[in-house]
Amino acid sequence: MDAVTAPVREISYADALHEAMRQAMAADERVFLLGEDIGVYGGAFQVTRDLVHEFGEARVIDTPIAELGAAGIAVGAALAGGRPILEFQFSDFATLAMEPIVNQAAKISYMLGGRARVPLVIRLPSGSGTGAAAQHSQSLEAWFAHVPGLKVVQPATPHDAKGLLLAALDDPNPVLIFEHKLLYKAKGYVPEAPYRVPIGKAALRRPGRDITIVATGIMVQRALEAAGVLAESGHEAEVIDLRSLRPLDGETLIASVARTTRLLVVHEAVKSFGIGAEIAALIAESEAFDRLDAPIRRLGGAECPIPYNPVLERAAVPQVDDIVAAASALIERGE
Amino acid sequence: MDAVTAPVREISYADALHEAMRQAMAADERVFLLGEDIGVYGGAFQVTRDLVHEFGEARVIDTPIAELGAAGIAVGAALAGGRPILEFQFSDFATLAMEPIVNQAAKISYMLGGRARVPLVIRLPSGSGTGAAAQHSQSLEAWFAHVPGLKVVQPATPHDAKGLLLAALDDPNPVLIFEHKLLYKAKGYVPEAPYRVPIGKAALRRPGRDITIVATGIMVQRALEAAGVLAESGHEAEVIDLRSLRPLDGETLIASVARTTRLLVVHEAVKSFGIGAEIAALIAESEAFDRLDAPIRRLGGAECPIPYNPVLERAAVPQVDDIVAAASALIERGE
Amino acid sequence: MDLPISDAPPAPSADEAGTALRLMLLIRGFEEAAEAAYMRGTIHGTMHLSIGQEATAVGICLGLRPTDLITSTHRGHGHCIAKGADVALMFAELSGKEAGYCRGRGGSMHIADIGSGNLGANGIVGGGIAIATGAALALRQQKRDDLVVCFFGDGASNEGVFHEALNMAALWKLPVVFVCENNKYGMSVSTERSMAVPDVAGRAAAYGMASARVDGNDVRAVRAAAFTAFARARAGAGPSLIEAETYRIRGHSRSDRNRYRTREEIDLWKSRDPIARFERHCLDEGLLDAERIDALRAAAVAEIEAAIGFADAAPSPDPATLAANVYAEAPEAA
Amino acid sequence: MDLPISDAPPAPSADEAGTALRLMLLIRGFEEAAEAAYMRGTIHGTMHLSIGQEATAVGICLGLRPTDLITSTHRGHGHCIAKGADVALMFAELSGKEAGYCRGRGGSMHIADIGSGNLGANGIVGGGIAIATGAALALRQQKRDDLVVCFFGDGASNEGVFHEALNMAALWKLPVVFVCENNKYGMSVSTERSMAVPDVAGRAAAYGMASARVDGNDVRAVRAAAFTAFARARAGAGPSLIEAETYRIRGHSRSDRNRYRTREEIDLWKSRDPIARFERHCLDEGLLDAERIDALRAAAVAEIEAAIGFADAAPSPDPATLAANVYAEAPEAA
Ligand SMILES: Cc1ncc(C[n+]2csc(CCOP(=O)(O)OP(=O)(O)O)c2C)c(N)n1
Ligand SMILES: Cc1ncc(C[n+]2csc(CCOP(=O)(O)OP(=O)(O)O)c2C)c(N)n1
Ligand SMILES: [Mg+2]
Ligand SMILES: [Mg+2]
Repeated sequence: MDAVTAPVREISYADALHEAMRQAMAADERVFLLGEDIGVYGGAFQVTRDLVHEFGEARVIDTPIAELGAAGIAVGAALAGGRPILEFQFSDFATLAMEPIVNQAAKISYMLGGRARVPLVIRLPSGSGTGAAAQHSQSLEAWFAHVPGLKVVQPATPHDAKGLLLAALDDPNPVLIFEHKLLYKAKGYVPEAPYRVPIGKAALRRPGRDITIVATGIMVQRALEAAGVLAESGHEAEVIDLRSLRPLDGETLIASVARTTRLLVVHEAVKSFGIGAEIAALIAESEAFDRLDAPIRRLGGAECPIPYNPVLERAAVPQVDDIVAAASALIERGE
Repeated sequence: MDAVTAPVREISYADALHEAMRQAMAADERVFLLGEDIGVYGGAFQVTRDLVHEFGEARVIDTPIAELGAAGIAVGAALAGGRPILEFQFSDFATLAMEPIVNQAAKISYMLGGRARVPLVIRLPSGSGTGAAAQHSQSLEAWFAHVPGLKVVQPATPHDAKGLLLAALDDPNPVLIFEHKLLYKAKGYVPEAPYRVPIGKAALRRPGRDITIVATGIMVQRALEAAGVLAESGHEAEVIDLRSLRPLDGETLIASVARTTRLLVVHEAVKSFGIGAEIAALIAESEAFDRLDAPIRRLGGAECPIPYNPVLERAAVPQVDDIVAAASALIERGE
Repeated sequence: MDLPISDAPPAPSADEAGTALRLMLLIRGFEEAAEAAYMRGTIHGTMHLSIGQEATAVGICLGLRPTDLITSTHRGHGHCIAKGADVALMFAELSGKEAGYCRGRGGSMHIADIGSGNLGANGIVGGGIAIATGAALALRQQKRDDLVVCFFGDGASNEGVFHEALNMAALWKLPVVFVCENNKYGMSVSTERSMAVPDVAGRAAAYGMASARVDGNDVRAVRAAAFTAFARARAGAGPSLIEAETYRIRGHSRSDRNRYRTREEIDLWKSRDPIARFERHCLDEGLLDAERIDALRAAAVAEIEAAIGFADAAPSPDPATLAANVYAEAPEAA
Repeated sequence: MDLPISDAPPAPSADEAGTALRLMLLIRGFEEAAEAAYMRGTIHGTMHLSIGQEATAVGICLGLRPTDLITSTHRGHGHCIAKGADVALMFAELSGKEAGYCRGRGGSMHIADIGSGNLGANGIVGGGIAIATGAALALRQQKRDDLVVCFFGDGASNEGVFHEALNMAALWKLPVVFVCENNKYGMSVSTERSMAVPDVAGRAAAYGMASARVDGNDVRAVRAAAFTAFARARAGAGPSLIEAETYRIRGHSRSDRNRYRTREEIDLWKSRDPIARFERHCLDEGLLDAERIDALRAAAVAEIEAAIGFADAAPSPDPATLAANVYAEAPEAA
């Protein structure tokens, strides 16, 4: 809510991440950055720009193009007392580094009986909309949310981008931050002083009584726009920004759906076996099940890779009018 | 059903896979095997034993320990007209090869506008129960089921192991076969002559009217045992073996649940964000939703890595009594 | 083991010289036109231009047969043209049109022309290295004496797949030739800052593989190294690694601010332009005269203009076909 | 670049020789006891024994400080003991007991002893290579002059992570020493069938890294190479690669049928037993006398027997704690 009501210093999502890293590096010399072209180049999305000039090449490390090795190095550094922030240039490239993330970082604390920890932060620019085609546009967050030992967040606002990144740095566990590329330029209220947004808590972005729309990442903005349109026809949609996928804030979701009696989940990732499935299942298993006045509905990416052609690309992921249509159908069906 | 009613030549799951590969290699010289220790050693689970003696080292290729390269090589060979069958020694090691599987094999047909195809079969021994601990016991099938362009099957019987492997070899797309290690020694009816089991069709293993239990892999056997126990207290459970995760046989599932009005999904993989979530969501979105007399219930792996200690290991995944308890609760609740 | 360039090919004939120059001019023209179209807004997304690197793509592909295969990279327009693609269908692809090589689904980073033996560009750095190796394995299984050329960059040589695939290619003596276009940078990171050794060719020793380092801006030097490597591959003597030293004149992609290199360095390399250099050679050696060269230039310009016209006029894909070709149909069905 | 063994260490003192022999005997005793317990059924799952390779683990760890770190492998019992772990807590771990180093959650493939600087065995071949490199980066950031030793096998040197991590370690001159235990096989595949070159040490040249190939069954030769590599690492001169030639006497794991090697080969290597060999040396040089050696043997036997007794008597984990330690608690909270 703060993003709506608080006094205003508006900066972009990219600047919020930049500020969080800058403040963390100034406060804790163990914190350092590892990634491709994050130094003089400033990162493919300019999120780390100039940090190398302020903190030097020893703490803003351009790696060779070697995602598997870089991720393993980040795990080892964290294990030995460092506080690495690893940037994948595109989340798609994490497909080269699943081994150290999933077999090592996620499991070391457990496999060693709690005698070691891997405080590692991984930043993953993801999503479509840039015309970069199938290998630079994926939304793979569901893979990581399926892995015990990892924490997974998906900030939808500049405020949460900063607060979740700082919270991730405090966390003694590996935390993955999925950042949607189209959000980097989005502006919003961001307090200058460091603050934390708790990992594992969803945010109520708009209260409503007729339907609960649960959205993540870029879809939060679209869901809010859709809620505005729905309001014109007298339908009050409640919009919840999931923020954290693992741990998942089941309480908030169940309470909301029990109240509104309808659920629409919206994410950009491919619909089938996506995170919307877990949310739908969670509700279908919960006490909210008996309160449902309509079937649950999911909107997700089309069952295809992201195409290059911009018209097709847009058609491959949910848009505002898709959300409006799906929500209206559920509300009417329930009436 | 065939596994139950047909005449009997009973062989093991491992032998069924072996026979399928042997018949395919004899029938089509383009078919070859690629993997670690699949030659003289016969594969970690002896599934490829002796094939190198029959077909030679040119068609049963021991790779160095290099999963990423081997998977990429398999993709390239398939693209250029070969018919590789790639064996990962443990499915956990596919974490090193997500890039060629997900970015290349799954997307090439689409990215190239249908002008190329990748007929690739990948075998992945998976699951827990062998005391091999966290890095040799995972069930990661949900990751692949989330990727358009891939097909994913999980045979639960020797009959389906052979039939699905032969169907996968006929398929012009990449097909992943998840084989549970504890099933390799399981015996069942397997016709000697080559046959195909269609990819994308679930199998009704036991008809029943009170509840639908959807299970995969090793859990199918446990679900059938649970159904036997339930029958003693007069509860008739219908057991469906999913067999194929992508494509998913929604029709069969929806029809069954609409009839029984109750759904229990059981898999070994970690429960949250697992394949059970997709099945629960599919039903919660379907016309069967209105027929449900009880909330949907999922049983899956505990939210932790697989531990080494055998008692803990057993406790980490659903067992027969867990299934009986969950099903009974749903049935009573509905009554 | 050094690749013996002793048994080099005969010097290019006038015809071959004409072909080489024509292709280099066509690549240069294509890149400049694509850049202009991007500015105009008729091409979106991003693109990686190979201006200044034309001699490598052409010098390698001159010695290839139509039935030989190549795997290309994100910087692949030159490879695609050199292997024999139609620039009109390429421009249509970059314009996202249904008539494009990938029906507008792939774009610059996934452009491919299976018909002329190009298995495709790749959005993943190093993504083509193992694919090329596997294709070579398939060719050998098919008892063909064709080979596969694998293009990749200096940055890609730091990826693990380079190590895994080159080891297997050498171990199994596969008919594949690895061609590293060393343009000094992987995006913003110079080879000095990304590699613990001065050159990529030296890494071939870790696989007992023959290698050579050549001037990538000299189409004749590249052609000579390729000639030897191809002969070895076709004879079953195994893979080779050719490192071609060249330079990318433009930024890495459309969003590059060149913060990591100097104007002087760029100007120095501009003075080594591979096209001007080869033209000079052809004139000096009397291989081609000025009129012929002018005619080739004019033809390239005309071909590119026709390509742009074709692409602009071509229809976009029908959104109803969004999910077409996610899965290939069974040959039976097809 | 060859690792200069010129500035080798002084010959081991009687004390050091005693320590070396004690550790090798303890490792041998542990492996044999673990094997027997597996047969008895008190240890389940699988295990990878290092019988015959004791001299490498010991020769390397002799020169390490308690504050130095190591990353180990699936064949890691020897590394763990040589770095200073308590065999009782190790045996308890292999027995799946709460008192084990990993509270029975890790077992043989994940055994670790953070206290003595062992960051852990690894179930993933090559899984420790980048972790060791990253740990070395952290040590340097902490301005410590400690170093990290990374153990891995010949088979692991074919994994891409070997290439990526060694390149970065050399590029950044990190205090890490890569120790390849070349026992001729990666499971069933010989180095001749898995590597296109005869040795792993030669691959260091691809990273401009110093390297040495030593007799891994000669604890003194291993110790000497380590001495030089450690001095370089602590002095900031960068990483080294030591290849120790040795042999695995037992099968790869409990399920190995030895189909891929000959009895003769195994017998040949049995005749090169590193323990018998070092005992002979100590007697010849008068470093240790027969009584001392017998005493060390007896002590090792007693220590192992005590360990087995401890492990057998120790309680199993409480099933209610199944999901404990999946996540570490915040230091604040802890
Ligand atoms: C696996 C992977 N990592 C990073 C990137 C982002 N990226 C695209 S091109 C490039 C530089 C590649 O350098 P090089 O291999 O030398 O080729 P060049 O661009 O110089 O032609 C990078 C880092 C990518 N596409 N794929
Ligand atoms: C990534 C990965 N691939 C394969 C395996 C299966 N595996 C375990 S040990 C081993 C052989 C390793 O050989 P080497 O590195 O030489 O070590 P050694 O066993 O000889 O000590 C294999 C293939 C694994 N554990 N991890
Ligand atoms: Mg480059
Ligand atoms: Mg070995």
